[in-house]
Amino acid sequence: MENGGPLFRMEGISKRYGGVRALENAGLSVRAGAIHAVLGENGAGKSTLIKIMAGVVAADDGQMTLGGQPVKFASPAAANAAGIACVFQELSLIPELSVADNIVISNPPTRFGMIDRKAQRRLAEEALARAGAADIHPLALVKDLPLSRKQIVEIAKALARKPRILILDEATSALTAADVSKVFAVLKRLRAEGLALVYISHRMNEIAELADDCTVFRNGSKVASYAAGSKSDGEVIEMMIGREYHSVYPAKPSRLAQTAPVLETRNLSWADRLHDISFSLRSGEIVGLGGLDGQGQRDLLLALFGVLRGLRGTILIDGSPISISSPAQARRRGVGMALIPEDRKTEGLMLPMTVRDNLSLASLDRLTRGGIIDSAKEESAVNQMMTLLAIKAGNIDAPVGALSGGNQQKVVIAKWLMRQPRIVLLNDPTRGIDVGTKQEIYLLLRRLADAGAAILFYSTDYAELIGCCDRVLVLYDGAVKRELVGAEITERALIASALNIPSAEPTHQEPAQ
Amino acid sequence: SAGYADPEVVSGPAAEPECFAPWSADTKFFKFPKKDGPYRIALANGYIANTWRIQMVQTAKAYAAQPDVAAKLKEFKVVSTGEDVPAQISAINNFIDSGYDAIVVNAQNPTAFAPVIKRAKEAGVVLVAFDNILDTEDAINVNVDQKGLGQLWGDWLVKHLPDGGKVLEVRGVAGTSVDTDRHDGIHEKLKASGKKFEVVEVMGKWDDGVAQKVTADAIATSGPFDGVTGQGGDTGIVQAMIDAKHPFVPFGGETENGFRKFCAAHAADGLKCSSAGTGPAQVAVAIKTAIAALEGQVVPQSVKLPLAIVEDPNFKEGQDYFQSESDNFFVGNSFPTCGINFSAQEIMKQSKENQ
Amino acid sequence: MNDWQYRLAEHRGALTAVAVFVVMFIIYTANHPAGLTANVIQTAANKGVLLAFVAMAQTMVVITAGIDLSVGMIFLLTNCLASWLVVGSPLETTFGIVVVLAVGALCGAINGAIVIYGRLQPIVATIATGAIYFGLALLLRPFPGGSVNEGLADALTGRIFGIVPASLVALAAVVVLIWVPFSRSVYGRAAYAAGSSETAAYMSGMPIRRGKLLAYTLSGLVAALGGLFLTFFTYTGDAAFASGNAYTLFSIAAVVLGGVSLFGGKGSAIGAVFGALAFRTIGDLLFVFDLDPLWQPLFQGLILLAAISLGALALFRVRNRLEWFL
Amino acid sequence: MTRANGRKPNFLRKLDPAVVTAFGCILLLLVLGSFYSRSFLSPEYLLQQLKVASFLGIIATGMMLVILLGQIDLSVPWAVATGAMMACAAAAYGPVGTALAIPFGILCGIGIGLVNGVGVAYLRIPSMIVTLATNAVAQGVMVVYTGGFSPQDSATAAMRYLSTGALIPGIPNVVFIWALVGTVMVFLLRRTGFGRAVYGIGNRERAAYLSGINTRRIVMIAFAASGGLSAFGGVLLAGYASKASQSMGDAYLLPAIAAVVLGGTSILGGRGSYLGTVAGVILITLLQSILSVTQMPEAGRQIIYGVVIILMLLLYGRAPASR
Ligand SMILES: Nc1ncnc2c1ncn2[C@@H]1O[C@H](COP(=O)(O)OP(=O)(O)OP(=O)(O)O)[C@@H](O)[C@H]1O
Ligand SMILES: Nc1ncnc2c1ncn2[C@@H]1O[C@H](COP(=O)(O)OP(=O)(O)OP(=O)(O)O)[C@@H](O)[C@H]1O
Ligand SMILES: [Mg+2]
Ligand SMILES: [Mg+2]
Repeated sequence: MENGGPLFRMEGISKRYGGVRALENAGLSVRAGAIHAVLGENGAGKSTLIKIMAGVVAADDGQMTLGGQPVKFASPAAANAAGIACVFQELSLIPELSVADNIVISNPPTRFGMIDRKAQRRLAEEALARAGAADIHPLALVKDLPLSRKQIVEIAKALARKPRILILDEATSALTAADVSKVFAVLKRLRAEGLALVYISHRMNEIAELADDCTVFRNGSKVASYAAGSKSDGEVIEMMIGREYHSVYPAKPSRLAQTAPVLETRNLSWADRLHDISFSLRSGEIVGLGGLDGQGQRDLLLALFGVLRGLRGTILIDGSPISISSPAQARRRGVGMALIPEDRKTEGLMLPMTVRDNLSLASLDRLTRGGIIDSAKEESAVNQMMTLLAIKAGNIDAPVGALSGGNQQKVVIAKWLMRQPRIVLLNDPTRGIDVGTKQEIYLLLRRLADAGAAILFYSTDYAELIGCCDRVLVLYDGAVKRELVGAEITERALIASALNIPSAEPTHQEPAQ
Repeated sequence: SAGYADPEVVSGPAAEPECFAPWSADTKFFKFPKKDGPYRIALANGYIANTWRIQMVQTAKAYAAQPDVAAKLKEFKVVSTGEDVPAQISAINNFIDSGYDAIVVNAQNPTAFAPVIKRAKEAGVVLVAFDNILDTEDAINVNVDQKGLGQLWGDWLVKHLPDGGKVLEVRGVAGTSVDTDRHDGIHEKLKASGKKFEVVEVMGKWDDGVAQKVTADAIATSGPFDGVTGQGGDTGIVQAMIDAKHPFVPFGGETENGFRKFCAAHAADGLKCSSAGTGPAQVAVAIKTAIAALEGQVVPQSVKLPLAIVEDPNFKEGQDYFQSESDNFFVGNSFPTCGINFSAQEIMKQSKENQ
Repeated sequence: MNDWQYRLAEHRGALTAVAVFVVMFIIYTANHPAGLTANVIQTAANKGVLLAFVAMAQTMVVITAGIDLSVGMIFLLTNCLASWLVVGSPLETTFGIVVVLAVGALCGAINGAIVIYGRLQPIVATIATGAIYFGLALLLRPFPGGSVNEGLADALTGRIFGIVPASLVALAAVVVLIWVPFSRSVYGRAAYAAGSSETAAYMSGMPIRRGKLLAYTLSGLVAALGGLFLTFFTYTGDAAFASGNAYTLFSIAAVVLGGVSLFGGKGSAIGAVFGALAFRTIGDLLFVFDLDPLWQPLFQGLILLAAISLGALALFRVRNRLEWFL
Repeated sequence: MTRANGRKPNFLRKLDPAVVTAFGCILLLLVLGSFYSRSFLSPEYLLQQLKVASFLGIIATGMMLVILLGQIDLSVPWAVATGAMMACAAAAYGPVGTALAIPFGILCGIGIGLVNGVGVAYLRIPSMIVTLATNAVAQGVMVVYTGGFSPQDSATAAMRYLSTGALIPGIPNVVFIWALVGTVMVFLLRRTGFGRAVYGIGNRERAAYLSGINTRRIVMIAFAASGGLSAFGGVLLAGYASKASQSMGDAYLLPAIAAVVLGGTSILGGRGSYLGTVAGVILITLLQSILSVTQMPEAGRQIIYGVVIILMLLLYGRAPASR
């Protein structure tokens, strides 16, 4: 192993997509036995850079060297062969294949030209164990796993390739703290084993914990490389966004008005996933859903939004029981619900369609008269939303897929705000979004609440729950185990109740019934 | 059901020589061992979803229900297997295994049935093919003279176009022997005439819609024509001529009721027609032949069906065509020499009463 | 869940097809005038095996999330070719078989190349190549005819030890020698992966192009095996357009009945084989129920509609409506 | 910001290179055809082609709607035949029947489409197989009907007038009907919520559903419309041929699919313009017509037909490169 000198180096890399400049004379240099964090706003070019590194995308210009030798990767397979493994931001798992199939996919063990299933199973189990997820059954189909488990499988898959360089592009964005810490242990061990790691994340605390070296990107170019810890968070963030930066979270109102609840549930149960959930949501408040990932938070949001069948218990809107059996009913007048879904690419957006089409999709009933779209009304509504959320798009008729992830997410939110919903359900809306955009979203949520909306907000990021929410319901195994109010919302309390262990700090509050 | 000997090859004439006419002078005659009735007879049809076939199946049922025929039958079963040849072969195999005495078949393919013919022979089952017949000497064929039909139309054109000319030939379905035989017959006669004929060929698929479309195209690009011959879909061909304001010219065609209506209506304007063919009622001749064979009567291996020919100026309403009946109806359902005489109305009436 | 539950779930489609086939076949033979005899089974087997080959060919393309609307035409083309070549001495016959299979594989490879390298949608690409293959078949056999090595044909459509239909044995051999190695090979897995998620497969560095090309090529090869058997069964070659189309459409029905997902990535040729046998049994049921001939096509259509609607029963188990959308 | 772009007329902004190339191919075909015979450029021939294309055009309109959803409709053959046969049959029932013949035929097609729609949207069966099955059922019903009731099968005067009459001398009515159907379709796709929903569902049904769109109803309506348009095509074809027959729809299934795709509509759904379908329909019609009158064996026609479609698609119908 070359000591001192970089193991992998890229220089002068440029990449254009049509008119869009994704990278301009960018570079990165990573060394063995270290974790290199890459930071930058949405659309800064991070993913593009590592896609070039992993052979997924061909650079227009620039050189790459591996161990001092110039290299060029014609395909992901070529990069794999050179010892570069990548956990992509958009997962690269095959949904219809089993976990074991996926883990060994790029180089399965064979006997007589056929895949050796026993050996494959063994390899998969090893890799899963290394990634700290021995509980995932190797024969389970990937499509049946929740997103967080998929990310772990993706990591196990990269590990199974025994790479020299491991790249993780927002690989922990859907993971909860517990999973993240497992993954971190693995990464640290790999670093100790002499691998070079490239780590992309929008979570500053993760980077503080892991990184040895950091590189910041902005607008497709490198802004700075520095040793971890040599800059303050504020400085880093200012480098990323290129402007001054203040506290992330807006101030919470000191006292909530005790209005009648807009949304109330009584003993809501579904299959074996939700158990007797009762809570209420008032206008003007932001209520968080906490807990480990996969404890029923998503199911709860879907249940409220009319997606789940066979729901037991009662949902009340403005005090009267109501039955909601589809999103169409959930959004109708008198209910006024909106759901910002979990995965914007498959549930929130039609990527090839224009920004205009996407924005008006949830409000077609209001923008049409007798089924015919009122173009003027549509255009003004769309422009209003673009301004309100400061969506950066060349043109309202540009395909939404050409926006950066953060702007795409804003489109998803804007599409629902156009209806002026009274109840907003958010399913982890800031996943994989840069700090600048996150901050805008927090502000927006608070503004909505102040304007009278009731907000139910699920996040896998505890800091967000602490920063944004007036109350937090902590779910465990499909039931509300604890309700934290105001100052009780601390990281410690959140973690303790998420793990369903008695809290160290006793509370005066009764847990929600 | 096994244990029957092969048919005895005997010399003619056949039992009802008028009806069971031999195909040619060297056609063999069969005498099957006599078997006691009543018989179980099956009809293995292929495709069903067109008027000809539906009419054929209806005629078969009607014939089998006639009192004198019904008395001889213990069971008459019809199965349609679609366009797929192996399915039809399997159907025949199944009929053999189920002990039917005779199987009447409208074959999807003339050459594909050799193995099953072998099996039928071994099992002593009488196999009679009609319409699309079988390429074999081991089964009885009730045969339409396809090439003769082509020759008839060729002759008609030669007769009406004494100086030769430009002829539109609307053919049938490519790759079928019926199409090839009729085509050959037409060209043989045109060539033999020694006159100068220029022939424009299009494929009409025996379908009015397709024939109409390709005729319209041909008229627009290669017309006008001095004569037309069509193997089927003739109503559509005339319709296309009318639409394109193409002059009426001599026409050699099939026996669709719609075509004959046009012929009758426009003869004076130049649509001089020869309409010939054999209607779906030939199934009745096939059943009759099967029964005769089972009864031990002498039958030719290859029966030549008379063509039902009507030529200008002999089109008579109510006999050669039926003004109030469907265009798709095939006329020419009587074989007087066989005592088979279904009028259009009879077949239609039969089916209506059925409901 | 433990191992066998996962395995069961993996093969649920194929097992359902087996069950549907068995039930239908029992109804059929129980009502057949001749009962369950070796003849009846042989007849059913010979007919079923043809569609089974075509369905297996279709499956290979469908798992890559493609569809092959030319498969029936490859079946016809190879049938016409075999009616010229698979005759004469054992040596000539062998040579003929090799050429026929090679031509089938070539047709499949052409489809694959157009779809993969030409980047055309399989459905239209194969509509067009289907026309080409049919044209070639028609060139070879302007009208039905030709011949085949009858000894070989009788052996392969006959019975082994007087009981077992030889065609079934041949089908099983093809499954074992072609399908199983393919589906367990790296390329087979790449074909599955490409069908399930092409981007993910690409990013995982799988040989998707070669995997898909192999799938298309083997599909052509298996369709050619079907064409060969058609020749053995009928002793002739016949370029019948309607029949080629019918096989293409039937193969899609068989594949679906066999639990193969038309969206790709899921299912097996074994399921499709039983789907084909079940589909064929629908036609056979006409014999045992004394239906008016005019009602037969409707009866067949309704049974098909009912059979595919069985799959919809799973819908009632879906508790999360999002699962409706793939 | 180029908001001004949004003001450009839709057809200019959305002009797809595929559509332009398709129209280019049409010209090329005509020029090539004219080497064979001058009459390929004659107004009579061109009008005749436009007339024949109209039937395919109307049927392909329904097919396009379904393809935009990412589905397919294989029940076209017998939906066409059913529409035609039922319309003619209705005419047997006195003046009322004659008057209602056309709507009745279309209604029967809508019925077939509804079965498809329920199967696809509510039972979640892949469209390729439901429509195959309903096609078989429709065929079965028509066989029973023909055999059992010997229905009247000649077209009514109104049907004949629609197909072959000419309100404006020289231009067949059916061309206007296609233009009308096309205009309605363009309006529907571009200017209505229904159209937006169709594109949305075609791109991602899950996202459309979560946006509160009643996706199942839209899918069902689209299939019903496809069935109805097929049947309407059948009614007009019956008018053209003066009669209905069972096999009249067979020749329209694959050409309808090919026309839609040649027109640049993605078979995966969510992308495509009606103008493209118009180009595709004309292309297919011309190609078939030119091939049918050239004196070459059927085998040659089939091969050329296939090769030309492949070449045209390679010219402009390719998916983007993956990297
Ligand atoms: N395939 C593509 N086509 C067009 N433009 C692209 C493409 N990929 C990237 N871009 C452009 O390149 C720029 C950089 O994108 P990249 O994905 O590298 O950003 P990123 O730093 O990963 O952002 P994020 O933090 O959101 O993941 C973006 O502004 C985007 O517009
Ligand atoms: N196929 C494409 N065509 C056009 N632009 C693309 C394409 N793929 C990616 N991009 C651009 O690349 C940029 C980032 O792309 P990428 O897919 O990496 O986003 P992302 O990483 O998901 O964003 P985020 O980090 O916010 O989640 C976006 O601005 C997007 O516009
Ligand atoms: Mg990125
Ligand atoms: Mg990103």
